[in-house]
Amino acid sequence: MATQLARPAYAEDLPASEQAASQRANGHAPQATAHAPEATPHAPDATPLTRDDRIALQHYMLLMRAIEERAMSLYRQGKVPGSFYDGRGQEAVSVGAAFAMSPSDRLCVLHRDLGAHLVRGVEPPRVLAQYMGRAGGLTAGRDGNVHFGDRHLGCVGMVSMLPDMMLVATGMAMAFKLRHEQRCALTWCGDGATSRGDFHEALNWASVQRLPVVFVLENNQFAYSTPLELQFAVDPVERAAAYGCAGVKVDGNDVEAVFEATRIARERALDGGGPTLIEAETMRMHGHAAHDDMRYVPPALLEHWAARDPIETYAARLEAEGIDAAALQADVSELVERATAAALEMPMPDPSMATEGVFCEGEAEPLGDGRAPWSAYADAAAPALARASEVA
Amino acid sequence: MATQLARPAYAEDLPASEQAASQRANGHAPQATAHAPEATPHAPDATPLTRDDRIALQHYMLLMRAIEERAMSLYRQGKVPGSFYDGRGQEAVSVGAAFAMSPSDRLCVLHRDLGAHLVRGVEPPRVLAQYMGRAGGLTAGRDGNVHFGDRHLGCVGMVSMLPDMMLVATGMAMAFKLRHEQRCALTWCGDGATSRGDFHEALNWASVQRLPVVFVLENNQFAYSTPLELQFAVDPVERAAAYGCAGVKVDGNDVEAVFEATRIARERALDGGGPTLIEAETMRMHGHAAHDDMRYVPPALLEHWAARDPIETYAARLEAEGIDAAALQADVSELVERATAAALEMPMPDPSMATEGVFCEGEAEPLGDGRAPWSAYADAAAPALARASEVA
Amino acid sequence: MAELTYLQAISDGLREEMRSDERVLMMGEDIGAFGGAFKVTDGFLEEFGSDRVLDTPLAESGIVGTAIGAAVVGMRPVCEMQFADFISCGFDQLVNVAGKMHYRQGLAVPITVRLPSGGGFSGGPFHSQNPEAWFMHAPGLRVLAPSTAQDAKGLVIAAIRDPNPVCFLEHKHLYRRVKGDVAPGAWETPMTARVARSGSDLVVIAYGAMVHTALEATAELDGASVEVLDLRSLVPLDEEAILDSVARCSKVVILDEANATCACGAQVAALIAQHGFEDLDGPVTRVATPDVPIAFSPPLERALLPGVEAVKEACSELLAY
Amino acid sequence: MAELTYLQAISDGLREEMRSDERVLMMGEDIGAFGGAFKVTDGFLEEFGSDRVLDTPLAESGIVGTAIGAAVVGMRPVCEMQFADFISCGFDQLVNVAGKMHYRQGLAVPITVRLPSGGGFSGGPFHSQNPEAWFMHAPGLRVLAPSTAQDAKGLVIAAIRDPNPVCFLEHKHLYRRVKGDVAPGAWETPMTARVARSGSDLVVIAYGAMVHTALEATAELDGASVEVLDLRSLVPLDEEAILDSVARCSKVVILDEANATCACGAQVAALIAQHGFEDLDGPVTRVATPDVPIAFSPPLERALLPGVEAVKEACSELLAY
Ligand SMILES: Cc1ncc(C[n+]2csc(CCOP(=O)(O)OP(=O)(O)O)c2C)c(N)n1
Ligand SMILES: Cc1ncc(C[n+]2csc(CCOP(=O)(O)OP(=O)(O)O)c2C)c(N)n1
Ligand SMILES: [Mg+2]
Ligand SMILES: [Mg+2]
Repeated sequence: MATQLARPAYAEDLPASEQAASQRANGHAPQATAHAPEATPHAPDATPLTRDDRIALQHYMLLMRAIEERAMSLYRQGKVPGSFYDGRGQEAVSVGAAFAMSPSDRLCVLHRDLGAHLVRGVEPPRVLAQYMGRAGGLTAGRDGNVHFGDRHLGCVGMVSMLPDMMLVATGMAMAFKLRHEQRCALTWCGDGATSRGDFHEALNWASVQRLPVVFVLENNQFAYSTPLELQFAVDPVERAAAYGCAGVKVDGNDVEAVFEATRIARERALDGGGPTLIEAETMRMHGHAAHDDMRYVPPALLEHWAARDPIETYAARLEAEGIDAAALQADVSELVERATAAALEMPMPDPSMATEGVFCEGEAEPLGDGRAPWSAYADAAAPALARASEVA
Repeated sequence: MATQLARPAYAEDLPASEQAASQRANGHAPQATAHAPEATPHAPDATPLTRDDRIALQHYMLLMRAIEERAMSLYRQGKVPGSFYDGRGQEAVSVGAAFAMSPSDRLCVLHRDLGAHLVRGVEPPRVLAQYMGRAGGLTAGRDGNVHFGDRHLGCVGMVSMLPDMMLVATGMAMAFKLRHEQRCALTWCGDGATSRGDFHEALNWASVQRLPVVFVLENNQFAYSTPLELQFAVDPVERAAAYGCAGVKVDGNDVEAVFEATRIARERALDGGGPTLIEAETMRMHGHAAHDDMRYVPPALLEHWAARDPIETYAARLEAEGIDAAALQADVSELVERATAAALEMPMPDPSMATEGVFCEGEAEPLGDGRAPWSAYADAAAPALARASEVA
Repeated sequence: MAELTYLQAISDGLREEMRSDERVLMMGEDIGAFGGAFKVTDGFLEEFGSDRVLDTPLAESGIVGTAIGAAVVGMRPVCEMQFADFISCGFDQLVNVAGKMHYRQGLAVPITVRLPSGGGFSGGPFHSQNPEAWFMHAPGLRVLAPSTAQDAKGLVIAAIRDPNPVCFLEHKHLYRRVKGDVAPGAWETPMTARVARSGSDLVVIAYGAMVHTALEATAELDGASVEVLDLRSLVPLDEEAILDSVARCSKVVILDEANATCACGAQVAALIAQHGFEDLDGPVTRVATPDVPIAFSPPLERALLPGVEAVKEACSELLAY
Repeated sequence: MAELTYLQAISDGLREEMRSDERVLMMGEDIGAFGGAFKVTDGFLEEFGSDRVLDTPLAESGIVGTAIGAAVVGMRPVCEMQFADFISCGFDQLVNVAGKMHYRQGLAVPITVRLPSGGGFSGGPFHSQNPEAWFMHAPGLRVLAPSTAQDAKGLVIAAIRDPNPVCFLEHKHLYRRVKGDVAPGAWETPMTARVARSGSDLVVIAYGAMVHTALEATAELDGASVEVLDLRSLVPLDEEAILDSVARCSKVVILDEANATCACGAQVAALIAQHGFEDLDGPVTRVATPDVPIAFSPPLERALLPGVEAVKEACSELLAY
């Protein structure tokens, strides 16, 4: 008969968070309250967002936008090598989805999802340093732009080949399920990327094995210059059912809608309900990259979406609740100025490091936990933050 | 503005059949009646099969089975190198689908679809020689088993990597559409092969561009030892609609049902209605290959399908119509004995040929037309047969 | 004669073939409305229409696979990979379907796969690769890698006209940096090597962007007479020209922008070590990128890619041998 | 010590690691209920259960990609390609995701990809390939290719324990033809070369099935003392052992079952031509499969793969040099 994995021996080798998760799954008491939300993974169904949560959502969206705007000006000053890709207009998708994830969940973050990195706890100076290829960037200059993930924060950096990370996230979920852990993997995917085989292999695989994984399809109307109608004849969210996967469509410019869809998908995943494909409809408000003037985009389309800017619409909602959105903006501006100054002081990498680290020579270091600022994870946030600060 | 392709200059370089097709598409009179069915591509809707057609369908199914049985005994005698793969139980799928195709249609034939090769006009001795790696085999010993396609008969031989040929067929259809030709591409695909990315890329691409291509999903319950439930959570024919592709399911053991579904799909393709995914439900009655004892297959499942043997059930139907099915069997047996004798007389290839032909050194030779024995194509059959006999 | 950049020369060659042969069509991501990520096919959609300039879905296996299908029924598809790096996603169709088709069944597959390759501009690990050795190691594929504007045009035309699958490596870093007089009309560059500079003391063998590095590094080198051989075609590899240069110069430096192990340079070195052995007056010296992904940050990238200094040093050392 | 076939030795190594380390899991097509196309994992499903012995969908990119995902969260997946040839369908995940992960972000990817490779039994163009050079040319991948039962066990264990992605080439033609005493328990073979027979007049360098061809061809060769060096590991490549053999023997024949161009043998030849140049008493001689798909029919396949006679001839000629 099959070996029972009741209490995996290898759990000892896992980092604290992975151990805790394994133990919970096996009926052991979690260490203190470090992962309280996972011990009670079912967050309340109604209004799970507090006033502070809402402030946090707006904060991360503003921070993403401010960093990217600042980076674009650094790019124009010749301080960002290569090209520069941003996620303007899509802030709600990355922030909303990441906000629903617990510290021990694992994320593969895409190129327009800076907000997700910020939610997980990546420090702004390191992001700007990353763009500029500085030693203090998240890949120490080895990779550029948003091709990063902070492994200390439970993130795996994307490769350019789209949507390869869907399979990586599926594999993480496979491990979680096999180890009976209450954890979930999440990744994003573009509308263009849906055309590649890996999209199919991931959705099929995750559905056959009912894996705890969430795919957020960031439908921003274009893949570089290619419009949706040249990419697919039928909205790909329709495919979910044909794989045996839950599929939902949300307004990708509504950060709470994205959050809520992700929260529900995560619950489903932890309950053994299998994967979810969430399509978030949004718009890429900038060119594919800094060099792209987007002349192929009908101006009316841009206007339509400009009127639905995720940050502005959310600011109005917050103001209606008595939150001073302008003050949030001011805080963020200052934060980014400080971050820029810090990043600009960081040195370029030492050329002698260029050939280091192709192979892992010692023990494999595990992924750490990310920050999870959602109030439902309040108790979990502290250690993750601490770990985040260990990183630098 | 775009160049009009009203009368492509390159049509001159095409083989006669491709020229004829182009000319028809451009309003030129077809040469004589060589492609009559294509000039009137809409075959009658009711009972398109004559008595002779029915005899032919049974003939090809019997021939496929008899050749494969004979080959299996040659394999056991050590005369077939490598392993040996057959399509026992699936004769109706390959014969029924191929029977609906016109001479100028193009087919990528799969490993369990010997019947399709036979319908297109491949001579039995060459098939047996192919299995035995003889010089007279269709690949002159370079490839084995059913990894062949007779380019003189409008067929492209499969590669092992499944389902790569779906993209090749899609590309053929792309050319047909671009050249405004009334032609269709067809390929088969296994249930297992649906899990690979190329299945997705082909269905999506063909649907976006509404290409004249037919995919016959040969659901024979297993991929090697892997049962359907480990391959997908939802029947893949359900995916067709989510690509924007027609999807139909037929009894794969009923040769007329397969024929009819393919005929309709082909009409749709020629009418600009885009691709069709036909799922033919059947059963692989032998192991994956000669070495496989199929102990993973529940005996009851085999019994269930044995009672629905495509050849036996069709024989009963023919008998009811007054056709002497036993006589057909006797003819085929004799034909295969002669073919075996002929194949056994063919020499093994000359080792000095091993390094020849990796590159095409002269002009690219075009694909020729295949035989199309369906009575609706009657006039077209003669030249194709003649061309087939030129091959050897 | 017009002075064209390397990029313009490729466009020019493609346009010539599109105009003169209606079997030719262009396929790729963003090659139509946008004119291609590097604008190589800018204006093609307007001139030739969307039937022949196909903006495809984001699917490299699909691009290569459907190109093969179109090719075997009489078309001459030219596929663009947005960056050479993405060929990994269409690798199977290329090596297994295209590469083996003619040998197995005598069916030619006249496709050209355009591969904007190479580093030098902070493209990072996924936009800087030189994958040619993978193709060289896959039977049945031709592999071309021009270094000049003239050859870029003549070889892209040769690629399209060749009845075989051709991997056409166009070096991104040369696109706008390299210019030259390019003859108008349609003509082919032969798939042979070219002596970029003749010499007698040492030969540097290179292709693509590295030809320019070789020329610069050896323009004045302790007064030595340094030959530079530009391979241009990697499959077929002009073994005769290589051995001839070695016979005349007796010393050889082989330069590769690709990762060193099993690179094209390794093959050239092996060829010389076997068939040019008696002509050698010193070790067969290689300069190549170490086996490391190409880093993004300029100081790291510079440390990885073979530069003028590294080539100078290798040549000087060998000259002194 | 038990006498095991090469195949049994691999099974044994896998089983040891499955028993001692619950992070290890097996994934692949038909590896569970069927025990694998070659029966390497026969009985594993019964012993370890379907959680750890995964019969996957037919999807190589999926197999490699999900293995990477499982690996980065603490598992040690061992993936089986049903035949090495099918890695072309998972090539992108292997070279781009697995191979570059640690360099880019310090995240280790401890996966083992088992690749039943090689020809010699009429597998034809798609079941006979030796794809190792593709991996050698992709930074960040280890590449192992044992020739004996002992090393097959010790290296598969080393592969699983290594924190990096490892391509493990198990030669199908050795599975049941090669036997040897294999120590019980769990132990690792170092990723270094092994002198399979020592000698002083000439060294034949080989790996995998070709080691046996080399040994047979040179068992008695005009009374010469022929060394045979079994590389065992291609990445890392034991350059020291190679150069040491060359220094002692002065003549070298490099033997490859893979297609010749840019093969492992080309790299070894290039290494010797540069760093062993002064020790050479004759051309660096290569024997390899020509750049042709591996044909199905026995006389054709025999004509392509390097055989005992070809090796003998190359050695004799070089000895006489
Ligand atoms: C496999 C692959 N092919 C090509 C590219 C080049 N490329 C980079 S982004 C992009 C468009 C992606 O579109 P989409 O998936 O919609 O994501 P978006 O950028 O719109 O967020 C393309 C074609 C790539 N990254 N990966
Ligand atoms: C890409 C790929 N991976 C693995 C294999 C090995 N293989 C050969 S046939 C087969 C099963 C195919 O199943 P299915 O698609 O259902 O076709 P069937 O043989 O049942 O007709 C497998 C796994 C292959 N041919 N191609
Ligand atoms: Mg998009
Ligand atoms: Mg099947």
